[in-house]
Amino acid sequence: MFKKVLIANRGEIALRVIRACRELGIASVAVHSVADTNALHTRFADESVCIGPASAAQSYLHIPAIISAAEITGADAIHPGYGFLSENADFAETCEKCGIAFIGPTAKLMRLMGGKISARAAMTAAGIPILPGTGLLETDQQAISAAHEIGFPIIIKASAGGGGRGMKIVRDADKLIGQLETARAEALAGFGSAAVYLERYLEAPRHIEVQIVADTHGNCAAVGERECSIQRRHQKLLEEAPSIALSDIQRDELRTLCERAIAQVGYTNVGTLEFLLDEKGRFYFMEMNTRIQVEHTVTEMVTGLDLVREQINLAAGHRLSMTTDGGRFRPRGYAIECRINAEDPETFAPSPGRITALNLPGGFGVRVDTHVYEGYVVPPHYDSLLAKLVVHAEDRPAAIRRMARALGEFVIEGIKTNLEFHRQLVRHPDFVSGKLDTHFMERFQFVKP
Amino acid sequence: MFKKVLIANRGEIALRVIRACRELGIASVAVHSVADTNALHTRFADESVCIGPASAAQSYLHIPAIISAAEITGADAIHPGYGFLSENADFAETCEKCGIAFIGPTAKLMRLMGGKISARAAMTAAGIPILPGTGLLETDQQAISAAHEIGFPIIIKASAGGGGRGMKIVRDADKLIGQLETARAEALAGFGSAAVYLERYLEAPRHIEVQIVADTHGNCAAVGERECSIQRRHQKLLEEAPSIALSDIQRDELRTLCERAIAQVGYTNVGTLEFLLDEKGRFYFMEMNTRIQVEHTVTEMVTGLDLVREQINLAAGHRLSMTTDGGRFRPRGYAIECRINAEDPETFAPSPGRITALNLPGGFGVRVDTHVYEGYVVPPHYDSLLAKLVVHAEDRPAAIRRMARALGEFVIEGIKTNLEFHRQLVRHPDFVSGKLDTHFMERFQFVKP
Amino acid sequence: MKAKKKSASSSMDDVEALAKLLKKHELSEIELERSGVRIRLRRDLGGAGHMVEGMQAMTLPASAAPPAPTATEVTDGNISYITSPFVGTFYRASGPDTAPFVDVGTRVKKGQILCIVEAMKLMNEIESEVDGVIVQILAQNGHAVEYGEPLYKVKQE
Amino acid sequence: MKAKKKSASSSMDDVEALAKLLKKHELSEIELERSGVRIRLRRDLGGAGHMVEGMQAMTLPASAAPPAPTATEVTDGNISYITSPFVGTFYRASGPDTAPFVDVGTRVKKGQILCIVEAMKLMNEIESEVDGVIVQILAQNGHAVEYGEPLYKVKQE
Repeated sequence: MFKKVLIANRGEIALRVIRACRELGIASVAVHSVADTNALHTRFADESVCIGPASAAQSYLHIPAIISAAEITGADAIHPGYGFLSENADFAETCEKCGIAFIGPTAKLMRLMGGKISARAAMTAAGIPILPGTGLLETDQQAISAAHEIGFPIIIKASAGGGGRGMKIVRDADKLIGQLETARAEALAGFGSAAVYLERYLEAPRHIEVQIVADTHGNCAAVGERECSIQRRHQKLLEEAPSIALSDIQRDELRTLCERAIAQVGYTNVGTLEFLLDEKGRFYFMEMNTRIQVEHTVTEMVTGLDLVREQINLAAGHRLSMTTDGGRFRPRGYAIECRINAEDPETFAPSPGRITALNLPGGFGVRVDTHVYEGYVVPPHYDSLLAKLVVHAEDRPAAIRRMARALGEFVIEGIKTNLEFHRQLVRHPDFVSGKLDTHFMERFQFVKP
Repeated sequence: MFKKVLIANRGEIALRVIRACRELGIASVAVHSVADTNALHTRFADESVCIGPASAAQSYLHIPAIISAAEITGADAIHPGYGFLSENADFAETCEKCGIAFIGPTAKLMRLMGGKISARAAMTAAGIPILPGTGLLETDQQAISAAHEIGFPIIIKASAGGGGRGMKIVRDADKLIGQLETARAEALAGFGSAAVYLERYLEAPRHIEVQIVADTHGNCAAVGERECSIQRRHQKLLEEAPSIALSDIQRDELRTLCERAIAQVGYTNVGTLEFLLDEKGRFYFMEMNTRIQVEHTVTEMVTGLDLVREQINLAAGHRLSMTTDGGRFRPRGYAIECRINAEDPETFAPSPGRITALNLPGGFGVRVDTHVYEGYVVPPHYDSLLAKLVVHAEDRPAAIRRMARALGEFVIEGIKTNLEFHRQLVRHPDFVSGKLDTHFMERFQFVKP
Repeated sequence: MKAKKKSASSSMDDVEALAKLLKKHELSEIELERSGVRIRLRRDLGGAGHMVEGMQAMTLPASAAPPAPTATEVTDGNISYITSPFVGTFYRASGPDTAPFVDVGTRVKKGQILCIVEAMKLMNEIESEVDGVIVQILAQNGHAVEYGEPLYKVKQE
Repeated sequence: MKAKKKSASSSMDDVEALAKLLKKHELSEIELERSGVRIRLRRDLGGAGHMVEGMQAMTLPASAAPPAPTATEVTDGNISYITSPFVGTFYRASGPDTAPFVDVGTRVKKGQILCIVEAMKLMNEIESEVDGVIVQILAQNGHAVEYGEPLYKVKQE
């Protein structure tokens, strides 16, 4: 086992890793920027090293400073957290070269599964379906035959577009050529390139992801899915486990599919396979995250598995602590996580500043992961996540009631937060009834209190 | 179901009940003394009523003020919490007379099971063993034959003594008459009465208690035991569930015994049967608590059962939400609770005053039940409990490591607390190895840091 | 905020100026004495009181707890408050068809009955603790009152 | 801190000056009395700063983080600190058998090499940012230094 782990991150995830290290009896090293001198991860680790100025590029993203901090403190492993360098294969490779264990998959696997195109190819080879689509279209005839193969509705996407711009939904074969012309013209005008491609359009897909754990001895387990459909601009806001969209039969099928694919590519450590689930119950692989995720907490609550502890153990060469037991593995109860951010709930503008008053929720079934304290100054340099509020209860209605109760007693003053947004969200009829899809936030209307 | 519940209590348990009400959709009424105007239960309930001055006798123990508060707010039920009026049968009776539901057993059952002598008689009749002993001894011959029936070692107790004073342990039949004479002389000198009695002496008993839930339809369940051997002057300091002293067979036997006895007396609502467990694995009933207990949390963690919610549901006439499933009921994982008190860790003197800094522990498997906040002034009028820190993990070693980790990140400044006491306690070799008995605290030496 | 001043002429201007300073510098208290040149500033670095307000704002939407003086309290020279010694229901008269015990302007004697607070079916007569004139009735007839809730404002004589 | 006053008439100006001081020094109270020359300052040790200290006391037994100036920092007229721009190992000389680049009392020119900070096997030469005399060497040869850690105290000339 490792003797000392350096955490190349900040905020709540740095605390999360420090806590896992404490419980494993491993010493911890925090690295921090000048802006985080008073941060809890700096204070709370066994050792801390200032690695650079406030700018993330010169501190938390600065590989030489982090490696150097590991060397001067004698850390034998680095945990990258999420964000920052967590999916940077070069960083993983540098760690390997310097004889420091990287707590994650190998650089090679990160490159394979971290890249969208290579991951889709690998997953297709392993029998996992991806969303039907085309490469760049050369001719109209190509488009017509592809569209019929994919099936309507389809979506025309500009190759140079992104973030929802330059897209046309076509529901009817008759309209295809006309829409294609419009899309090309708009793409040329908007992005300077007329190149477009087609994909099947999902009217109301859910974002479902599967948590993977895999050891270096050939064992892997898919320990359950998360429902993360509530997103704003691909930013998740609330996550649940399990997903009420899946029957136990679907759950087992998905698990088996994922375990087979993961075994086939020889993946190790923790990771997440992200899928879209359409209205007909079909899954389409989107991408893989080769790191621990923000929302790993909900899986922990319903499985009892400490995923960060598991992650460290796996990186140290331990065998998996559990199996999915030939399909008899079932989540226990229901968990929800709300991401509490320092942001204006209407404009979503970040709201850094001093927290003048703080009351954390507590009691049965409530978990809080946070790095903030009363008097803490939220720096403007990093992401706006203040706390993850997680609840666990016997079923989804009870979990929703518990979350509403916990949000009601959560007080953060001095800065703007999205607490009120979440209070409204968990009361929304569609949320309560579980009618979720990735367009949910387009329909949701925040009411200023 | 009730529409509005008045909580005749303060502190963390008042918050606990308010939380359960919130999750059940029931309105809550806090009552408070003048000293608790800024207390969280006052602020956090849907309504609050000031019922008297700081003195508990004139506020939280003042039945007419509490009934009156229920009447003016239209509360249809009263939750008594623990302490204060929670085991006062007259109060339960007054509630019944005023048409307000008392969330607990009936006054009649409280009188039966709340009284030590009547409870022991009822439990003996139901087949539950009690510690062998005598009434007051008239003659030496009586003592000799009783002692041989009970078996050595025995303890001679002064009838007028208490708190460990006036006791003699006799390990040898030859010494009985001599010790009896000494005990009588000391008792006369010390308490003005030479009356003594005998009881079997347990060298290293454990305090094991069993959580009972029972509905008004004839169903009851013993949902698991708690190990509460770590006490100082009958004040529990740390509790665990389950107890590692019990095998699954013993656990099932104890459960069956308790369920049978509870059914026989027709007990309803929640309650706790307290036992001593001797070194040979024999149980002796001590007394029953006819209310929710401070340490109900550890049972919640390992059963997933919300005991306060259950308690309210049962008082409203609902059926039990679960059964012990013909003996197949098993705790999941392991839970520990530390009682964090405002007290000097050496002298145990209470330490009221302002909390100038506060950091609550968090993360996976950590639950905090507290009514304090940064800036809160702990009043000198009531008990010293500040917070209950509860952890849950897959087994006892993991739970101990998690508790040590959580205690390490718990900061309370401005007043003295027993946090450091608990930090030392969970590292103590006897605690870690599970060598616990009610004399543990006599052997434990707190080291000033 | 406390502002003690001797000269009456410029006091209002100073209060405003001080209030601005208080806000500008995030102080919690300024005390200023002109003649002996006594200045006192306070700035609360905690924030406890503030939090409690926050909790209240979020969790007590309408029924904010009134201040609870523990007894008859003299706040300004000759003004007294008669407070309720019980939780209960406040009645200004002994019955629905009876005239109120007192009204605004009534001259009362120490020991005179002012009202009834009903608690658990018991009618508790509340007496005046002072001689004076009722200047305000603070509780509503037939409504609930808390322990310590002010019932009458009395100008002492 | 000392607060002196010239005349009683300027008390309003003084209030503002004191308020600035209060905030600057994170005091919670200043009390000032002119006639008997009475000064009273209060600083609440509660609140955030104190808690962070508490956390540190409990969780950082020995390795308290040193202050981290972000660059060469002039603190007093002609005193400069040369700080480490890297995390790494501090070397006063280019090799184990070589004389140190500088010593206490050495007169240095801007751009002159003062030491080496090794990071990831790279030897980074650290140059003086000022002309002056080395008055103190703050890091230990062969020991680790953080980003921003002061290495040399230089008296500028």
